[in-house]
Amino acid sequence: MKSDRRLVRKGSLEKLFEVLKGDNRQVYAPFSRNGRTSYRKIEKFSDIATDYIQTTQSSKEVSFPRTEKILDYSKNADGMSVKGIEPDQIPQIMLWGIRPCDAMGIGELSSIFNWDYKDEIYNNRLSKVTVLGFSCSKTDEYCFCTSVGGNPGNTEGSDILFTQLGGNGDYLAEILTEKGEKVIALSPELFEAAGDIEKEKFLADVPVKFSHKEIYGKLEKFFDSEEWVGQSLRCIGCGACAYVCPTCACFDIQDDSHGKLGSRVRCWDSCGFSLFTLHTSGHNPRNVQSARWRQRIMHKFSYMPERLSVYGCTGCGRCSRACPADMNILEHLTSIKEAAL
Amino acid sequence: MTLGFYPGCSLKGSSREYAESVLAVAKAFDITIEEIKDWNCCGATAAHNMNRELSFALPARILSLAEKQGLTEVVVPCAACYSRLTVTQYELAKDKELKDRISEVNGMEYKGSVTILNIIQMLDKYITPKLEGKVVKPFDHKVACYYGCLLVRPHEILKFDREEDPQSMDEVMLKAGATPIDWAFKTECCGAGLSISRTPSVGKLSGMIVGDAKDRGAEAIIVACPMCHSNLDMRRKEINKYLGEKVDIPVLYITQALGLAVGLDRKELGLNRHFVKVTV
Amino acid sequence: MSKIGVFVCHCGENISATVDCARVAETSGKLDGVAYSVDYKYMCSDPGQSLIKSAIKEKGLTGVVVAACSPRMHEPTFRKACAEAGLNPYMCEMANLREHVSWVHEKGEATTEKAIDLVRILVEKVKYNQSLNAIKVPVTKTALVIGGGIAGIQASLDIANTGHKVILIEKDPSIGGHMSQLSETFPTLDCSQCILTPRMVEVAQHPNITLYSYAELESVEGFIGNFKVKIRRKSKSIDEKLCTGCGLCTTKCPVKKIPSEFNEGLGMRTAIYVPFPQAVPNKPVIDREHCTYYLKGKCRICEKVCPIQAIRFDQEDTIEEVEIGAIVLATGFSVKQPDFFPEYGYGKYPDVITGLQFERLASASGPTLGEIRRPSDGKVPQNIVFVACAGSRDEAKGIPYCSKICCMYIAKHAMLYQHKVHGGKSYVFYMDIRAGGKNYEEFVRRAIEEDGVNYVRGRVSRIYEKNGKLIVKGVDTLLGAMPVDIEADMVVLATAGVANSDAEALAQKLHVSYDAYKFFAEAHPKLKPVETNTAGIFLAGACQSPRDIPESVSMASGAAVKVACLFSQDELTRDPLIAVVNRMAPPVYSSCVGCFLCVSACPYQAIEKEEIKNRAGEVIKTLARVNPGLCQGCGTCVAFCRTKSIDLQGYTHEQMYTEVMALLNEY
Amino acid sequence: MDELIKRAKELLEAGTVKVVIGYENGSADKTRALFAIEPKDADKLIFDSRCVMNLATYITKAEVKGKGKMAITATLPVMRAIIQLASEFQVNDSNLLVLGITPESKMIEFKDLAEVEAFVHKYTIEIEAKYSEKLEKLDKMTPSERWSFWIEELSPCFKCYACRAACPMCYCHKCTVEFNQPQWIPVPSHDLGNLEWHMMRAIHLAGRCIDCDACYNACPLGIPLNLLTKRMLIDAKEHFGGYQPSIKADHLMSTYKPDDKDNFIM
Amino acid sequence: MAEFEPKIVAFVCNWCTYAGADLTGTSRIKYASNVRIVRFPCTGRIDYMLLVKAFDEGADGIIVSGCHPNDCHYTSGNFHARRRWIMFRSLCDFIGIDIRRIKFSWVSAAEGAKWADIVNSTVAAIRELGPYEEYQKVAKKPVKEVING
Repeated sequence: MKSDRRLVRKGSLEKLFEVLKGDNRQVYAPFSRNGRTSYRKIEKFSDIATDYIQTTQSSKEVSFPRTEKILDYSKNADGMSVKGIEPDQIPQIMLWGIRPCDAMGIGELSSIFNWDYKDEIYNNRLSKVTVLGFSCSKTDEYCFCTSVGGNPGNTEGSDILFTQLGGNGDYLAEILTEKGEKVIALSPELFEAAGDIEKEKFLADVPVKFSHKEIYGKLEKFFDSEEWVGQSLRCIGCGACAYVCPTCACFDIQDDSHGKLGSRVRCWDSCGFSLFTLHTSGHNPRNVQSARWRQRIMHKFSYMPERLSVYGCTGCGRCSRACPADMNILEHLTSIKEAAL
Repeated sequence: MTLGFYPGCSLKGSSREYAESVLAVAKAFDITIEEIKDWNCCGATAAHNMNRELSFALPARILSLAEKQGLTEVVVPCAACYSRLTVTQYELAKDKELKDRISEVNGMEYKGSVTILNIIQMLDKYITPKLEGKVVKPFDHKVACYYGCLLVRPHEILKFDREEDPQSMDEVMLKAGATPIDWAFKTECCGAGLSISRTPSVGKLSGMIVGDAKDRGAEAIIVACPMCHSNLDMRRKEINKYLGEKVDIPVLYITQALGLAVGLDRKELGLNRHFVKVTV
Repeated sequence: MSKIGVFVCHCGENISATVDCARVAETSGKLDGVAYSVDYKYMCSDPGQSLIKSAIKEKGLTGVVVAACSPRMHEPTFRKACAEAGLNPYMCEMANLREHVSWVHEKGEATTEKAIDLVRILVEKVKYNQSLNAIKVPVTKTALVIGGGIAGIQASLDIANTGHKVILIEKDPSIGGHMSQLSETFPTLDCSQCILTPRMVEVAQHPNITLYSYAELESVEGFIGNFKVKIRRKSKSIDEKLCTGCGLCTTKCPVKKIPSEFNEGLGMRTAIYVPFPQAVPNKPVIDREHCTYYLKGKCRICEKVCPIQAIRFDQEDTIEEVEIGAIVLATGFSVKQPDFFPEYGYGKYPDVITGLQFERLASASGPTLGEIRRPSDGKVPQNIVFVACAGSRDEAKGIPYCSKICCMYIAKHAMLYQHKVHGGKSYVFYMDIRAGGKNYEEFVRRAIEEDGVNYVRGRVSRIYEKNGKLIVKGVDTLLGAMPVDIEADMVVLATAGVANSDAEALAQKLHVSYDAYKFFAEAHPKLKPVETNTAGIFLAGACQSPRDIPESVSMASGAAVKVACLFSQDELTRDPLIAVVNRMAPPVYSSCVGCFLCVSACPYQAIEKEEIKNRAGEVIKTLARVNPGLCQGCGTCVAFCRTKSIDLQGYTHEQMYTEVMALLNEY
Repeated sequence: MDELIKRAKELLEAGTVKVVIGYENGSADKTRALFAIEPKDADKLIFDSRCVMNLATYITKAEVKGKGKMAITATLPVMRAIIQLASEFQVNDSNLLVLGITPESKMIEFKDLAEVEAFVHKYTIEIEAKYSEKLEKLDKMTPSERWSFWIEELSPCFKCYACRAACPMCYCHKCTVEFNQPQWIPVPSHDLGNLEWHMMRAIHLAGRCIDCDACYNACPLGIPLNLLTKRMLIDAKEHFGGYQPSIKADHLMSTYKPDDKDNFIM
Repeated sequence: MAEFEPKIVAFVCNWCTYAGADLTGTSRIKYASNVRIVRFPCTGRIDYMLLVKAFDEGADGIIVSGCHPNDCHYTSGNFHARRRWIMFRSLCDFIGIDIRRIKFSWVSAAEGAKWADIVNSTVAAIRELGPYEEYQKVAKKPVKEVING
């Protein structure tokens, strides 16, 4: 579908927010606390954070919550009765203010949830989400979307992409999907006709650091490299990188049992944890941090491109920003690119 | 330093000298005595035998008034008043329902926050520690300290001194320069309950007390209760009749004896008000 | 899937009177995993136990919950029954429906609900129980008897005569205890020393008894069959092997005015002394607190006069470490001391004395050679008053119990007085006369009727001195509460029998329970009167409560039999309710990280380091290991371990967690 | 820090140690851990006020420990952690050499851990004023207000366990949260699961936490979880006379005094 | 409306308080039936996490009770327990858990009457405080289905 380009006045964003809320949609948008920015349900337009290059957490929590009930069960005289989650329990959600890299990440995450098994709960949830992307006008040294197929004004994954025209200017809105059009329909008067606008000149400049071939091609033969050990020595094995990542999809299933009642819950998990691959026997195929670190890079830059034809990375740089040990993924990828085989 | 004060009826009447000596001693040690305003009878008469609720309501009202007046400590020189107030405090602390009921009856909240001091506790806390150097005229006499009943009993409630062989007055008197004697009638009954109705019985009961004190060479009997005092002092005629001899050992309130020791004026201490002339 | 049997006991009507037992059984029967559920009148009876046994066999039960009385009462019974039916005994749990439900709540819905809850909790727990095997531990066949009074003497002799070794320790220089102080004994009036001394000598000569006099218990570690005991042997300042007991030193010692403990302060002794002529061992000790040499650095007269140079001034206390299989506590009692009776003037008037002092006055070996003479001036008292219940049965004195022996010894004292002081008048103030015992009542009647002792039923309010007489103010309740004033020459107080002042500390050393009055507590008031709550420690005599000689002796023999039973086995089985450190397959081995913080938390030093080595002998992991012989199963380490690497068998993480879950959720 | 670089090189050249753990420049304006294995690696060593990560967290890691004897650049909090770890048998003189950095930024090489301990004992652990203020503010709240405060503050926690990973004292291979028979701590990162995880962490660090704030610095969500451990530290001071890591002394929470406070026990 | 009946869980040691509660029974002293006893060998075994679990699962109040100081069957389990209680109690207070709902006591095997008193006074105190709704709101809140926070 060819995108429809409209102009939204700066002052109209708040009106749009109110319209969306008025239409019984929950609006999730960036919110700042303790110096960190993450998505949460917003009731007041003024609560939406604007001063960030990238949110601390990605927006994946909206379609893939960190803790998600899958079913309820109860024991009774006849055995067990199970109640799943009905799709209509899920509200319509507006995902407001996500960066193009995150929007692109939705596709990458979906590819995992729809590989061999189609994850109904995930898909149900995602079907309720409308993505209102905002292009990037600022960048920092952690960003590398342009190296993994994205760019600061990338429309991929957004239903509407807003690009602010100058520091304090109005917005160019690119209506990209049917879901986007439905938003316009709620309040067409806020979306004026846009003239000929050269969007690119308002975007941040993110230099390309490596090519697909330089990394993907290299990794095929890199499995046994000593480089992994050197890179991962300072990794402390927490799950911060996976949990802020827009595409990390690993989860764990837990039963929360209280006598005859209980529920089954899925919770995020991370390949960085040492117990992630621990077998009951005591054997751990990834028993050192270097093997776990290698898994993280290989999965995102080798296995996913190979099997799903997408990267497992959007170049958002969050993992590097969040890492308590200053593991810098871009730096590590660059050094893989430069390493001798 | 301000101390609440509940005189009760005796200290305003038959034992004015007790009140006078308490105030005089307090003054000498820079303690401001603040009387509870609008106080009432403590109920020591017959109330506690007639009506349980009334027997608590009366003292509770006094304590509520003290609370309202902002007093944290109240000295109660009369042993009977001391007993009633303390018993009430004890019972109401144990039974919340009763406490609420009594507050309601009095139309006045009772919190139970006031510390009640008998005269010995008051002396021990505020006077005797400062006594050193202040005793200008040591009370250099052999004294029989007579405690009576209500100052030390029931021990479970009052938790003051040894009930069968109390020592606290002896210790105060020792510091005032006296020589307390060892005698047998420290806590024997003086017959106060029969003072009016069967005066000859008082003669006998109090007589045994005075007699033993005399036999053991006491030059003064020291008391801390208006009833004890009136029986041993005012009923001396009946006592002497029982004893068959004229015994003229004077009976002093502990505050009077202490007052003398620190050089207070005899009149200020009310020593002129006794039936048995105070010769010591 | 578990197959659990629930057995609900009515305990006659003890439980069923307030708990709907049928409903408890019915409701429990519907729980997941419960295969059989039944209620029955007496589950601990033979038919009751058979019910359990046959259900185990017929239904193939994998776990049993008996809902009856306290597990502290019958857990062993039912576990044994399960074992007899082939079920591992540790698969049996008890829900306490009697002590914790029916006896403490009124009949009603809430009470039955609570019973149902308690059963459910245990059903869920039992699902996590594991089959355990009892731990076998060897038994050290030596007994320690603490206290050399008549109870300790009897227990020692009885144990020794079954062929086992006994170590008897006595804190005083001689054994004999209070009985050696007594003049005559009721109700036969035979001479106390005459019947005791042969036993004392027998102890000293018995090949199986090691006697440590002047020795005290220092510490105890370990458990039944395997105690490690340290005994402090206080320095006697003499060489016991050399000393012949000639006594020359005691006659020459210049410090002669020390109140004699044996004579209850009525006589004097020297600083180097033998407490009494028939003492065993009959060798002196130096009382360092009074000896001039120890106080001032010179004297040493005893050393000079000793014909065989047996005095050792530089001798020090020694600590003897012994291995012990069982302990008999026979430390006796004390009597209340002076300031307890200000109203009776005890401690103030020399002629107000205790019963024990009277024993010394009446004893032929006493300070007056058996003549009743009062301490103040040595005159023979013409009027004597005995006050019974001096402190006993008196809540105001904090002693609500009856001291039990006083009624009898007062009758004896009055009788002895009448026999010795012809024409003397004696009075006994009493509350009740408790003379239950063979020939006891007859004895008291003899005192009253034949010897003319005046028994006055009433209490004494005060005793004071007047004109050289002791005025005893009392009341005669049989004469309409008429006040009675007696002018006495001497007063004897039957002071309350109380626990020794160090009883509490001793109990804490031994981990035995004690009651509110610091008397040692028996394991069961009726059925385990000589056992304590700590296995392997037994009680004899008045350390458990005041008792007379025949009772002390029979109790001592009872305790001796318990010890002999224990020693009749070479091995003991012990509940395997101990802590274990988890072990896992390599390369993990255990979740224990070897921080060893549990080591300092363990009260028994039962946790040690274990090194796991590879084939080359290199240490690849260091972790904690619980020594099953030392662990007593308190679980202090379990709650402390951060990684939950230690668990306590019988009270595992899963079991306790499940109990809490089951308690608060529907199942 | 030329002195540090020189000494690190010497140690590596002589083979006295196999690895020197220190700081180097990292991304943006951050610093990060450096593991110098070759003498030339030591040239990258730096030390300045940005170096706040507690490097002691690495000395219990198999990957680092496995290299052989370690030397570590240790500021006061790092040294404290080392002493506590030594008392828990996790490091010893045979596998660790401490290149101390005093609060005045001077390097001291310690002969052994006993010397480190002596140095550490010259300083007591004091709660920074800005935290004392926060704690006081919390103390003044009603319990209900504190409850709301914590439920709200802990709500963002997604249990990445960065706090645990960064903490030198959290070296257990299997943490209580990973114990699942029974599942003591709810795995989900909902309010209850978060509350119990952070309570458990605070209790496990009572008497062990050396107050380095590594957990707080590591938290990607900025949760003030170090307030919990600081509170434990204050309590240890109030009730047990204070905490100071020491190699031989018994652990604060595995010992007791017969006269520990019991006015709250009926 | 029926009066609120608090749910109270008691964590007690086998040798003192459990035996003391047995004595309450043997002495036929009546007390409120709201309490359920969980038997431990020693207070030293009582994991503080179990107390938290009790609140999680809906307890309104908790009693923790063992041997008096120096009376521990295992010498010092109660001393260790007390030290942990001090810290745990303080942490609870700091987090805002209502520590009036956790009663600690020493009840010996001889104190049957004291046990009844402890139970009755705890039941009365908790009844006055009401159900622990504040905690239950957090504990029983269904897993949030969308974003937390």
